Amino acid sequence: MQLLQLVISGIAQGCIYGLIALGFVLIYKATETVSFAQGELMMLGAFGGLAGMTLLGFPYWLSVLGAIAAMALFGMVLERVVIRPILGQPAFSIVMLTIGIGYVARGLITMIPNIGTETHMLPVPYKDQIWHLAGLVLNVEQMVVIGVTGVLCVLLYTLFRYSKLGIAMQAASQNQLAAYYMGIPVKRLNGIAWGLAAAVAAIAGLLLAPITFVHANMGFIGLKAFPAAVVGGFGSLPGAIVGGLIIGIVESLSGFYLPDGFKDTAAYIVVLIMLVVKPNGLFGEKLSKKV
Amino acid sequence: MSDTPPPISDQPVLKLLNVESAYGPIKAIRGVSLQVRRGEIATVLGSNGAGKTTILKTISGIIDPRKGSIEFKGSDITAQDPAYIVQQGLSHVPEGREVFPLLSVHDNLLMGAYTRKDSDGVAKDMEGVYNYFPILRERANQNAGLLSGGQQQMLSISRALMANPDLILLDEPSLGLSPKLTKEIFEIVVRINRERGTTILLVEQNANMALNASDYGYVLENGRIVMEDTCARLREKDDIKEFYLGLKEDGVRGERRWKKKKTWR
Amino acid sequence: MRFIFKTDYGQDIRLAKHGGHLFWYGALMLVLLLAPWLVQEYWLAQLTFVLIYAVAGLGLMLLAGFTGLFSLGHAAFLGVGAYTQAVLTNMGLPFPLALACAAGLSAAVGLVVGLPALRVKGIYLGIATLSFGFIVEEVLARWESVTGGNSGIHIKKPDMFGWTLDSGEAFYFLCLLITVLATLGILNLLRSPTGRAFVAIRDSEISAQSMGIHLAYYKTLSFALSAALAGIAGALYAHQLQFISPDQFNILQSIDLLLMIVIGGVGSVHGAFLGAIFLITMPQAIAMVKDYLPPTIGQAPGLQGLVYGVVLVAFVLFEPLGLYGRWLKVRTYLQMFPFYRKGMFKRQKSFQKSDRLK
Amino acid sequence: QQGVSPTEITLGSIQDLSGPLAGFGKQARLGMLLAVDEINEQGGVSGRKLKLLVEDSGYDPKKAVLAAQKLVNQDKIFMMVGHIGTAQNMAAMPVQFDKNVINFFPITAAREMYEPFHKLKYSFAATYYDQMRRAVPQMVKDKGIKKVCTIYQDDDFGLEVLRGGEAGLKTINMDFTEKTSFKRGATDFSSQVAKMKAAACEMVVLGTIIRETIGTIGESRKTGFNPIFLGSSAAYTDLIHKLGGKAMDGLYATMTVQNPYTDEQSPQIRFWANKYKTKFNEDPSVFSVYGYLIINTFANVASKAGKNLSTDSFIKVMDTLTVPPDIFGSTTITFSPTKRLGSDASRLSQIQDSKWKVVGPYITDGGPAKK
Amino acid sequence: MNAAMNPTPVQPVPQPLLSARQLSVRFGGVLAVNNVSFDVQQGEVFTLIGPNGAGKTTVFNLISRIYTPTSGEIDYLGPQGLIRLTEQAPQDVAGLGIARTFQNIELFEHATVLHNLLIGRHTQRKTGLWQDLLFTRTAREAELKAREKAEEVIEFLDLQHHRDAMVAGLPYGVRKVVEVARALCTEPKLLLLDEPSSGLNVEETEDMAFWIQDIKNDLGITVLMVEHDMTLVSKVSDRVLAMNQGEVLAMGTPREVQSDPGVIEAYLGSVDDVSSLRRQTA
Ligand SMILES: Nc1ncnc2c1ncn2[C@@H]1O[C@H](COP(=O)(O)OP(=O)(O)OP(=O)(O)O)[C@@H](O)[C@H]1O
Ligand SMILES: Nc1ncnc2c1ncn2[C@@H]1O[C@H](COP(=O)(O)OP(=O)(O)OP(=O)(O)O)[C@@H](O)[C@H]1O
Ligand SMILES: [Mg+2]
Ligand SMILES: [Mg+2]
Repeated sequence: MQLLQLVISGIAQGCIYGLIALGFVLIYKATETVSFAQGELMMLGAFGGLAGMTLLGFPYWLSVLGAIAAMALFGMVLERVVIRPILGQPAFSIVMLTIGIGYVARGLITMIPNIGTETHMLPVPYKDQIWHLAGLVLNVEQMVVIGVTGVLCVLLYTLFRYSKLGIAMQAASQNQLAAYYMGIPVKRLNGIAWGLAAAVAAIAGLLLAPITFVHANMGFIGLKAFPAAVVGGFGSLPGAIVGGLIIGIVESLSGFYLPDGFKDTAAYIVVLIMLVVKPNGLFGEKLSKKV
Repeated sequence: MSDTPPPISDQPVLKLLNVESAYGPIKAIRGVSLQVRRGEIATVLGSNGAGKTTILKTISGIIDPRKGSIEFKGSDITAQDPAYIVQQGLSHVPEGREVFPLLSVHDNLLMGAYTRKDSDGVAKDMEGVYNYFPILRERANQNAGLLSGGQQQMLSISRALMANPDLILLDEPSLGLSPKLTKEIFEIVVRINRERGTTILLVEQNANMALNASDYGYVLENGRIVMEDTCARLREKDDIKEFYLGLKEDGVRGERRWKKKKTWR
Repeated sequence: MRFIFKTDYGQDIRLAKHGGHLFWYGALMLVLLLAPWLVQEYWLAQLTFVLIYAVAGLGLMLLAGFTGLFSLGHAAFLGVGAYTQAVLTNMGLPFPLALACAAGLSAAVGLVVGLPALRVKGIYLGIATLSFGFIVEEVLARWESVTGGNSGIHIKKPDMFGWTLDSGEAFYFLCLLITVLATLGILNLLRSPTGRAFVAIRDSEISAQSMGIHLAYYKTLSFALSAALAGIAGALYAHQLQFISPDQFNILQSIDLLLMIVIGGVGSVHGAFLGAIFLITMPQAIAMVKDYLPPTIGQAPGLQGLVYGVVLVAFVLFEPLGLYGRWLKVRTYLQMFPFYRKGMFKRQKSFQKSDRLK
Repeated sequence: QQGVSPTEITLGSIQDLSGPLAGFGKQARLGMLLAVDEINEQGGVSGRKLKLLVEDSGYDPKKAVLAAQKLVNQDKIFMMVGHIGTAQNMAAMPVQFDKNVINFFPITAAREMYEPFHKLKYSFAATYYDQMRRAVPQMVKDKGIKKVCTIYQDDDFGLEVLRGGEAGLKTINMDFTEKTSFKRGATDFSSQVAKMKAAACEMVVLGTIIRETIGTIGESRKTGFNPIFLGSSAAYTDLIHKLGGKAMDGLYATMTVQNPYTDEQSPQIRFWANKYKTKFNEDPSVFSVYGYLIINTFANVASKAGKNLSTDSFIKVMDTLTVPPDIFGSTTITFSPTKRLGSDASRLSQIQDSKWKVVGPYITDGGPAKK
Repeated sequence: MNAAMNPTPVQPVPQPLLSARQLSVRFGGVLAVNNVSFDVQQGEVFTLIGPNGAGKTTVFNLISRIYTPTSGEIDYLGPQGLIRLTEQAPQDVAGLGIARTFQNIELFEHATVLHNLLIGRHTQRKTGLWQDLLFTRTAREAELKAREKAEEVIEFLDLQHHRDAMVAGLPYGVRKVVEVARALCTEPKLLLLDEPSSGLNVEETEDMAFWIQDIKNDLGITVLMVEHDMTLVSKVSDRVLAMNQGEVLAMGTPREVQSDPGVIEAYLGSVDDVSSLRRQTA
């Protein structure tokens, strides 16, 4: 029972990692870059929802949808203003750019008087609800995360696997020049990809808010989502979820059974082991250049 | 070719006026003017580094020209976004294949038809290119990056055909293809030109093939057009024969490493 | 424009390509040597920090700029160096010995980190180094008997066989000496087969291999050298700060190091220095400017992070080649002066390609 | 004397304005500003106006050193006041001490702020160590507790709490039944709580700050684990009940000065709190009070040092100083040439109906002090 | 007189430089190379031809150890005697005197031509890490030596114009030559050329033919080449191996192979008359 309960909290936490990792993988698949701003976008999304609920006084659902839509728009604007001008530069430039964006987002939020430096609570309808199931305690907040994560994963998977749009995004990321030759509107797709990523981040932020509260530094949890994405294989959406779950469960169990310190480094140790055993992650394909 | 070829109209589909492109401080083409008439196959000949690829890249918007203008189907496409230009009905088979390495062959072809909305037509054309190159059908689900060089070249050409364009820019289509396939490729190119009336601008090192398949030719040297004429007449010129077709009087360049200067009479 | 008439191949491998080089770098050295008498103590301390970070930057430049392996956990090496130095110095080891140990231990750790680099690339390597950084930080925090854990440790002044460097000037000269040596070492590497092997690996692994370059060896070597330099920088850092704690070597520090080389200009030795100058003076500049801003902005929390981010974004957007790239353009402009043409530095359209296949 | 001119005294402070503690840093700064303005309005200290320069360390020791170098060597401050963060102080102090600049009342309750002795170190707050060393055994005795656990943040702060707790338990021949830790910024405490629950602890000592306090208690309540929670003064903030809601009721914390609620019973605190709120348009917190008190104490001492204010004259006054309790309920603090911690006493507070209530007198080594 | 006109019968050399025996390699469902055996004699130009996807490049990749055969082995007469090549590590192949070029061009894009060539000198390096770090006299001399050698190759392949140009900006044809130059810089005994003439026009292909002949005759390097240009093949090769779908189709002199009906059917087609492509109505 103890073990089961631990595993369940591990799964719940893992889904959070997985959810954030989905955002990384999404950006990666569509643009071959790694967005270090994903955590900050998540933070912005949560603040957006908060603003909707407290400042504007909207009901919960409206605020949530509004925040997601606003973030999607924001993602596209972000792409248009700062990412598009360097489209085509080596991926590493974009990585640095996203780090910069992260700093700016955190700085801006912190600068809002009276709000930025505080920690806030997002009033969600399911706050603090609990289900009891055969002696197990299921936290509704966490169950919602699990559910939404699953749905998002399926949606995104379908997008990238079967839709022309999704395939075109991957094409553009693999060979931008060729994508132009095919008449693929690389810039617009990039915009859509960033919009999507921002929306996914907003969803993650809103789901996370009841659990971790809303504050300027909540995006740092993204650092744990990286290992999740890597363990699953960076280009794989289901991998992101599985990776998240593995890390969540390992963390939870090592927190209980191993000495202190292991819980916090468990994610990173798992990554290192994974990279040695299976360098491309669980679902990543082994890629080699044919010459 | 027994079918009656569609007539070449006098009206140019593509018109370059005094185009100049550069890579940083290096000017690659200097004031190139050329036109391709609807329904014809035109070719650009030139040695290594003459700027052939640069011309094609400038047309499809991959490089912005410093000077000059490019007109396609009557409207100005100078320095437009490449995606926009392709949507106007121009497709480009780039030098060096440029496939999407991690997409399957099938998805690569699908991307070729990205600008098209008619899924029936796409399916039909897909069938068509599979018939031209059966190996592609066999490998439909394999990552394109794992194909052999020649197979990738086939894919690259097929991908351009999938767009069902009005004008195809072909940059060295025979690169790395076997002699037999080279001939087949040219037959396909000619057939598409004849059957669909697709206009074609061809850059090719295999001048023999190019001059035979094309109607009109330009000779490019150091970024400038030094000669243009119908292919029938170009084939007769001595310089062309000597430098591009490799037909020369015996002994001129037998054992000796002695190069005759081109004079462009 | 300067035209150099070359008469022998030796000219191409000489470090100073012409008299101008000699003159300017000589002048720079002179200024640096006279700095303690020229600038105030405060600026001298900043200069010392710049030198320390430049050493770390050189290491990271070698790894990221020349070998193409991006490390997101470089602060770990800095930390290993700093802690080794602190522990050994406090045990009474003379400075040079402690420094050698710091460099050596960092290099050894670098070797270990280099091992996954043999199998993974790109983002995977980034995450591997990131993970490693976290683990090292955790070890520093948990191994209390040696590192003092989270309370951190103080470190004594550097001591060389009875001669204690207790003034800021003396320590500055020490840092200057080490920086110059490190720079020369890197420059030498870059003009010799080892450096070329690094560059080859960066551009194409497969053909580097077919040229007989042992990928595993050179990648780990690059990691080890880079880590050794970071370790040396860490040792100096420990002396300069006199107090170190594990959280000084966290992910933010690693990111700072990366920022430094990106802003300086990836792939140039100058870039490491320019980046270090930037990294150190930036917060100071913000601190100075903010006193003149209206308090609602100038004193607002978060300003520093914001400015930091904006500058970084601006750099990547407008000068992806970094400060050094900008300098090259200015120089070319000056040299060409009346003949400068507008389109010369117009950025080429460029197109990204998957670096999953390399 | 550096930092003292005929018309002005320049003070420096380093706060976290962009890092994890930006909220506290900001409040401390505003509290200081309030005091500075009040003093300057009344003509300053012995005719000299106070000038306060605040730098941002972002809670990064390296930046703290850079900032200290700027303040000390460039801006030539007279004194460093209310510098936040332990590691930051540790890193900055050598810079200050080289220039004979006092480290005055840093906002951190670590023992290193007055130990080992240095003539330039002054600290005012009861350390986490002392807080726990006294409060834990007392709670154990009062409530008749058999098993005590602790969860602490794995950094210098958390370790101080842990050690204080351990030292306190030792006095009554006990030890922690279960010790568990988490990393700064952690959001998931399930396995730690499970561990403590499995150990059937009746009391949990919290080496946590805000979100971690709420997270731990929330997780415990959800899983049906309801021990007594005891936090340090780091958890004594109004954010706990504002964010955590009802679940936080019952939490004990050690503290000295009271949180200045704007609807506080005590009219003086209420007046002060509202003044602060009018001026800065936000509610004050204990950190505002710290900042305010630090500057006031400084001004008090400096004015006693009189016209020829210098580091030495300041120390001279300081070392005979006794500050009586103030409106916020701090205890009497005293200094001497060998005693550099104002007071090591703290008292207990509890959240009742979503508000902190003081529930006990100051505890010193002899047990609860008699008022 | 050139080789194609009068194929000088190659004296059977007892010890082949390279001999592949029953090589097979399978990628998933594709049997890329199927039971291929051949010998390359010292001092000859040996050419692989075959339709696209026949497995020619794969054979090269097997020799340079990028792939490991599913079965079969390759022996090579290295400087220290006969070696089982299939057991060597990929990076050691160059050291054994085998250099190659790539079909899709794999140069170090962000370096100059000269730099590329100097990297090619890697197998000949004389200095260790410390010497490099301190740039000792030995290192300096080795550098000068390497540079001299690179200049020889530059001279040989007429690359003077491009010496200091970034590879990224070179036209396709020049890059092909730079690849050959880089391979020559390793001072190989066996040179593998993968479609050296693709992307070159007739005139440039002729140059390439001369160079290959010089490489063989003057530098004494054995050449193994993949090529589709039959004019070049007949001009320079001593022996030709035709492959199809991973299997050997024919082997012999260029003329023999070209007249093999199987080869014509699968590979050559009826190349000669291309006038049928012309537009009939003028
Ligand atoms: N990216 C680049 N940067 C700098 N210069 C370039 C670049 N690409 C091409 N050039 C230069 O532009 C000129 C024309 O090149 P282009 O590729 O158009 O030649 P080409 O005629 O297609 O040659 P090839 O037959 O070899 O393909 C060449 O001199 C080349 O050096
Ligand atoms: N790594 C690989 N994975 C899967 N299939 C491969 C791989 N490498 C080669 N192949 C397949 O093996 C076959 C032979 O490829 P190879 O590159 O050797 O052909 P080639 O003879 O060089 O043809 P070309 O003349 O077109 O270059 C091709 O069908 C190719 O798709
Ligand atoms: Mg070209
Ligand atoms: Mg091939």
